[in-house]
Amino acid sequence: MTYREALRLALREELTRDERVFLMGEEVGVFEGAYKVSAGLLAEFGPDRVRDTPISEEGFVGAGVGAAMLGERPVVEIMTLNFLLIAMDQVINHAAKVRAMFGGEVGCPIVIRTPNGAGNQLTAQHSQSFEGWFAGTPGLKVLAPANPADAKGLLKAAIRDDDPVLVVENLPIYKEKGEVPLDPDYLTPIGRAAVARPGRDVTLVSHSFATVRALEVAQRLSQSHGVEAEVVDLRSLRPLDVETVAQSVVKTNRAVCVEEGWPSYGVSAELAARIQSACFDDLDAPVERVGMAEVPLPYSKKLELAAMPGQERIEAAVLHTLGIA
Amino acid sequence: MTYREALRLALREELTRDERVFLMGEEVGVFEGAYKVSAGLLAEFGPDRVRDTPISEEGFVGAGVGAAMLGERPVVEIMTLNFLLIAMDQVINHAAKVRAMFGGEVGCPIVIRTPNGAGNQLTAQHSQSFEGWFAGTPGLKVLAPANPADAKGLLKAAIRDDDPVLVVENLPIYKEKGEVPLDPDYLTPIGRAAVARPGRDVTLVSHSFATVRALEVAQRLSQSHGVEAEVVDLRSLRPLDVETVAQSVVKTNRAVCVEEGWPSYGVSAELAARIQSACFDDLDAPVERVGMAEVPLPYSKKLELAAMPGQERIEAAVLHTLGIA
Amino acid sequence: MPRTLSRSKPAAAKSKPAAKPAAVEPVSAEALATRLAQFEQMCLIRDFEEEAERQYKAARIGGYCHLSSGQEAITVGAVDSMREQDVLVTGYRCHGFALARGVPPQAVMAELFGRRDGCAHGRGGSMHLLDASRGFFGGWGIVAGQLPVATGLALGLVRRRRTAAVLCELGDGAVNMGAWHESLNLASLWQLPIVYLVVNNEYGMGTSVSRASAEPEAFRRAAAFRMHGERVDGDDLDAVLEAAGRLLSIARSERRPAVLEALTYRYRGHSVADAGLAYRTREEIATRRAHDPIDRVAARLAEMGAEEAELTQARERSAQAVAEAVSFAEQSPEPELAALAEGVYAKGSVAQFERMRPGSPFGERELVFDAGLGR
Amino acid sequence: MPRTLSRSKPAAAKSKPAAKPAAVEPVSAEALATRLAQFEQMCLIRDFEEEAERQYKAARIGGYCHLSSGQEAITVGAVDSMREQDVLVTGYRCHGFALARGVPPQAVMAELFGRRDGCAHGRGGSMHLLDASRGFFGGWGIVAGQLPVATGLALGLVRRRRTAAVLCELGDGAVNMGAWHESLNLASLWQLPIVYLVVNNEYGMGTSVSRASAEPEAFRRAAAFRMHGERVDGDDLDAVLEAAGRLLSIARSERRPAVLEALTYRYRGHSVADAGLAYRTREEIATRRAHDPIDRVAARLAEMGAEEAELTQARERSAQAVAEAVSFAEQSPEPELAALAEGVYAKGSVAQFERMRPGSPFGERELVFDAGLGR
Ligand SMILES: Cc1ncc(C[n+]2csc(CCOP(=O)(O)OP(=O)(O)O)c2C)c(N)n1
Ligand SMILES: Cc1ncc(C[n+]2csc(CCOP(=O)(O)OP(=O)(O)O)c2C)c(N)n1
Ligand SMILES: [Mg+2]
Ligand SMILES: [Mg+2]
Repeated sequence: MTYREALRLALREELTRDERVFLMGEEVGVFEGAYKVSAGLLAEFGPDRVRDTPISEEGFVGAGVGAAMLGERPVVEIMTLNFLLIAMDQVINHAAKVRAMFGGEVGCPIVIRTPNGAGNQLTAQHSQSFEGWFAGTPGLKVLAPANPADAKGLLKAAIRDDDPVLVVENLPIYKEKGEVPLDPDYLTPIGRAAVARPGRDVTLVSHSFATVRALEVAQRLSQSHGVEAEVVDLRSLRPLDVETVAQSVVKTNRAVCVEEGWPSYGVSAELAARIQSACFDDLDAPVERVGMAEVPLPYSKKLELAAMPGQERIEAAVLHTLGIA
Repeated sequence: MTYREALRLALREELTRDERVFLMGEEVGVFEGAYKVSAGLLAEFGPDRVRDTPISEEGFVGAGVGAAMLGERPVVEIMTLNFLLIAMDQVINHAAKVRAMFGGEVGCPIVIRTPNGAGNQLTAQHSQSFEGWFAGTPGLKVLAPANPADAKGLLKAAIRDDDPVLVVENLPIYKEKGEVPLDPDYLTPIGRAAVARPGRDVTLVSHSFATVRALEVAQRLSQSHGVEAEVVDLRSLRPLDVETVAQSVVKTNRAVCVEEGWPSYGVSAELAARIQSACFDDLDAPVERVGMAEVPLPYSKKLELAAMPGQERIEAAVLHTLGIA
Repeated sequence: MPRTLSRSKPAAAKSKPAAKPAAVEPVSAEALATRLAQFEQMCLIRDFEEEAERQYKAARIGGYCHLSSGQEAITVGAVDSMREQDVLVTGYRCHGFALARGVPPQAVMAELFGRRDGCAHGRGGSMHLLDASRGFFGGWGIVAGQLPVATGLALGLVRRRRTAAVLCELGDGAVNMGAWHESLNLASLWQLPIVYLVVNNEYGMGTSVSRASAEPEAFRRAAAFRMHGERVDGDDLDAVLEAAGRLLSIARSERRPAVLEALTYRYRGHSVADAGLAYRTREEIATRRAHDPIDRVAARLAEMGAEEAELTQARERSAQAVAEAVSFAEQSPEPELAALAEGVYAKGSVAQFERMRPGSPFGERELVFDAGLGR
Repeated sequence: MPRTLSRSKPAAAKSKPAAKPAAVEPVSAEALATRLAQFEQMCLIRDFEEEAERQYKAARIGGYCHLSSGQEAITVGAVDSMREQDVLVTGYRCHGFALARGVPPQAVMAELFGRRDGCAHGRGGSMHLLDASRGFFGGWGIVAGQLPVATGLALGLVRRRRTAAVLCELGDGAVNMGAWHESLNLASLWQLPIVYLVVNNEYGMGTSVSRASAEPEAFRRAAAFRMHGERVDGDDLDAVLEAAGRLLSIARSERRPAVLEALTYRYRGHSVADAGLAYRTREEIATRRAHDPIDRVAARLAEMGAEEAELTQARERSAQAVAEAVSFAEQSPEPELAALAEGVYAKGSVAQFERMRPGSPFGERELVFDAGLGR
């Protein structure tokens, strides 16, 4: 099943399981989702459960916050992460604050799901990865599945969670295929990273699409250089499973953090900070970071490819960390 | 002269020097600024140069972007950094993109100035420090003066700069006094950190109000433990002067990064990542981070004090890094 | 200002005309008692605000503290028009709304003192009062930020098939925010049971309505969403009761949202920190105080045949209640440090965060993880 | 749809009535020539869009590609009403606006190909065309995000004392964004010279206007800001020319902003990736195509006495221009990797960033710092 189908299955199962769950967002109904994640759900559950909205991110994200405060389980789709900037105040200054600011008297079990990522020449305004900003906000939880099984398991865990959760999906991997547990109660635990590939020479830490790339690179390095890279797929950015990352680095003594976003002040900065602190005596080389070149992403395919953290750049970073070449 | 007066002087000088400069924001005119930074300027320069706005952050920040594209030099005041979330799309997806996205054909010399910071029991929605998010955005420049001289020098440098610049001020230090150069052409260079206090035992890296605290702690430690801490005041978060930080750490072999915001995925994460990479062989201890406890800031004075990175917590972190106590 | 009605509105047409002044009707004992109770609520709010200002100046209350003295008729008139099942959402100027909704003065004062028995357990303070048990969902500090949330609460009521409505308070300054536009469009498009109460006290901080709004008659903006909008004299308790009651019941029964703009005046500065004289004259304030909404109710009560003694007793009871609120607040303990992180995440999240400890920022383990994160 | 006028509007009242159909006037050679030129522009746009679709499907154009086939009368009518000093701002559906404003087809096609000679040097692509020398300031991709920017450009014109106005294009879906509300309030409050052109093509992606807007007659929303608003048949070139010309000149001379809603229809899907049939029927599209705006102008030209040959030549020239644009684009070189970071910051920022190199993420030195950051 594809990553897209896994998300759809998660939505269908939760819509079926819990009357309080409903979807809301631009084009989720009649159009069946800008990226077809919600295809068929309007027909199956009707317009009260699958609600098309005007283009009003601030309005309907906030509406999700309010509905959640009353105990509903809104699952709000934002067409791409870039547009969440418009609802920033509702997410950071409202959803994230509800429970603590009101002394624990009310909760806000909203789920916001949206794809991040670049590629396909979508240019500067449509190719960004801001998930680190949300992961840095107490009160929020941030998940980022990298494969179909986790897409289903994490989205379901998010919907059942009692706190506001941002589920960051990824455009390029909507079509990726993989095994997906059909058990309707299968959940991926929040706050648990996964060792996506065991290895002994170096640890690649990543999330979302960067994990897919990291796995490809690990494969190549095994063949080309006999280097066995361990790939830790974070899956959850807040809570962040530093424990699993540290265990791996203690074993490999080297780490390369890969992300699709801009590394400076990004997710990989936090990872490097945590690793150097948790594994200070175990590191044989500085923690390396690879991500998007720090420019607003240009349209030209040639420039876009060069700017993105592709296999070549990741591989070069790993070899550099290993002192090879 | 106070930090507030230094900012006011910078504004007055630039308004006088350049017809294209104008101020815009809520209460900057008749009310003379929510925190009185623009006091007297409406009377002196009139309503076209000092423009009161409705409460419409998205609208008038965007208006600043447009005016800047035409070559004007808008200086937009946001009452506090917290409200900039509402204009996030205009700052991140517009101001920061203009030059690169349009192939260098147009610029956007806008200045957004706003105080960040906590204290005074302003509670969860009004006590935040998001500057790292902007510092992580290519296309923007982010400055954060920690004393009156830099308040004047950096704000003037920002206004004369040809790119969009966010100047992060700080509520608690508006009243701090210090020497301020009166030369109307005195500027603080963008991208240059300052060694605010020389020392040999440990490096404290900070910006904005955290620098004020770091200096107090350095003073105390010198007396109480004979520890001589070097304090590096970043002044600029993007461009980030890693060079100065690294030079200091190479000398002291230990670093504590202090910030008023939440450290996880925050400014201190980037600093730790940079330091461990640039000074890998020079570090005698992991880079330590001290910041706001990672909770939405509670109202209770007792809880607020405990959550903030006060002198005690900073001092403890430094001693911990030095292996003392 | 003239009480004009929006032209864009089926609802207005249909709705029965404003009730005639009660004076000409025979006054039932019940009506008298109700009006007396409302008078007492208004006194309670006024006394509470004045006490809050004293306590703030005595540094026992911190943060921003926004008082509503002069706006009591709107507060009491609108909230008393609500049913138990209805939901209340407000901005940061919320002491009066909390009290009118029945939140005990002790719990409100204790919150301002930042104490454990405060309605938000000392976590929210003056701007973030709430009482979910009474359907009061805050107390929000971002101008207009409460509108999308309130709109979503109305959507929640519909999904739960409750015959109830949301009353959402906002200021005249909030009507220029994009959140107003998006919220009202959704409310009208989805036929949500919500009344947006625009408390027009003529200023947003130091900016008068005409300097901020291209359409200073805020209620007219409802027409942009084919929504009913109207304006009342917010210092006339009867007028507010009639309009709010009518619009809330239309919202409840016909799921038709509306904008109710109520004209009033804020006696004190924007917050206790603002003298409130930089942008308006002493004369202006004096003129408005001359038509004090509480005095007006007192006069109505006299017409209705209330004894002077009853009014005096009401005044005494409210003063008494505020005094008790203060001593209660003084005695209430401060929140425990060991619980700093409680309530940041839902109970049961502990396990999710356990593995985040390694490499934590300095102090995070004790201050946050051990202080109840997810507990 | 009916051509109703907003009732809220002094301007409309004052403004002279719409020009009568030119047919009844004696047709000057000049008028004929102008109309012929406009016809050619419309053909150019249509041909360009169809070619862009072919090139996209041939994978020589990437990203999102939004075509405006069917909307040519609005584009040409509005842009031809602009003066040289005026400023143009649009959303992402901007090929036609760029061409109408005089940006050479070569520069536009080269941009779609991501080449160095593109109007944004291959950095912007289909959604981010611009030509500052012609007062075209983009080409923006966030729905309604261009409104505050355009409003600020109008403020800039005022500060520079230019007698000029801004034409800001947006779609019917954009009128539900908060940015619309905040921008129009500022424009009216500050009397800015700007005309907001709402291109109502009946759908925002797959959502029809009535499913998105509580007030589907977008122009009426201008009243919420005491601003003039009106609606025209956007497929009638004469009507668009008259209305846009009148409103732009009022904006220029009287500094009165306005909303002009133009009704039209988008023939193709939302973008080339969308078949455009999930939310509307083939019949609906066919009906609309039957009243093609280009055919309508052709008919008018016939009435005006234009020769069939002249129309044929115009069609040939536009086809020719598009063909040349393609070969120009093919030959234009790709941007240099060594210049990846040029234009991210103003020239002269190099020194500011020099000290940021230590500890940089892997590859940052070569890719960004050495590739012209701040150069
Ligand atoms: C988005 C945002 N911008 C600015 C502020 C600062 N601020 C707090 S209250 C206020 C004025 C609001 O005036 P109004 O809506 O009329 O309400 P009132 O204070 O009169 O009750 C402002 C500007 C804020 N809290 N939120
Ligand atoms: C804030 C935001 N939300 C969502 C999108 C995705 N999106 C791009 S175009 C579009 C529809 C806009 O429709 P309309 O305004 O009618 O313009 P049209 O495409 O019909 O020209 C949407 C939802 C976006 N670009 N920006
Ligand atoms: Mg007000
Ligand atoms: Mg449309």
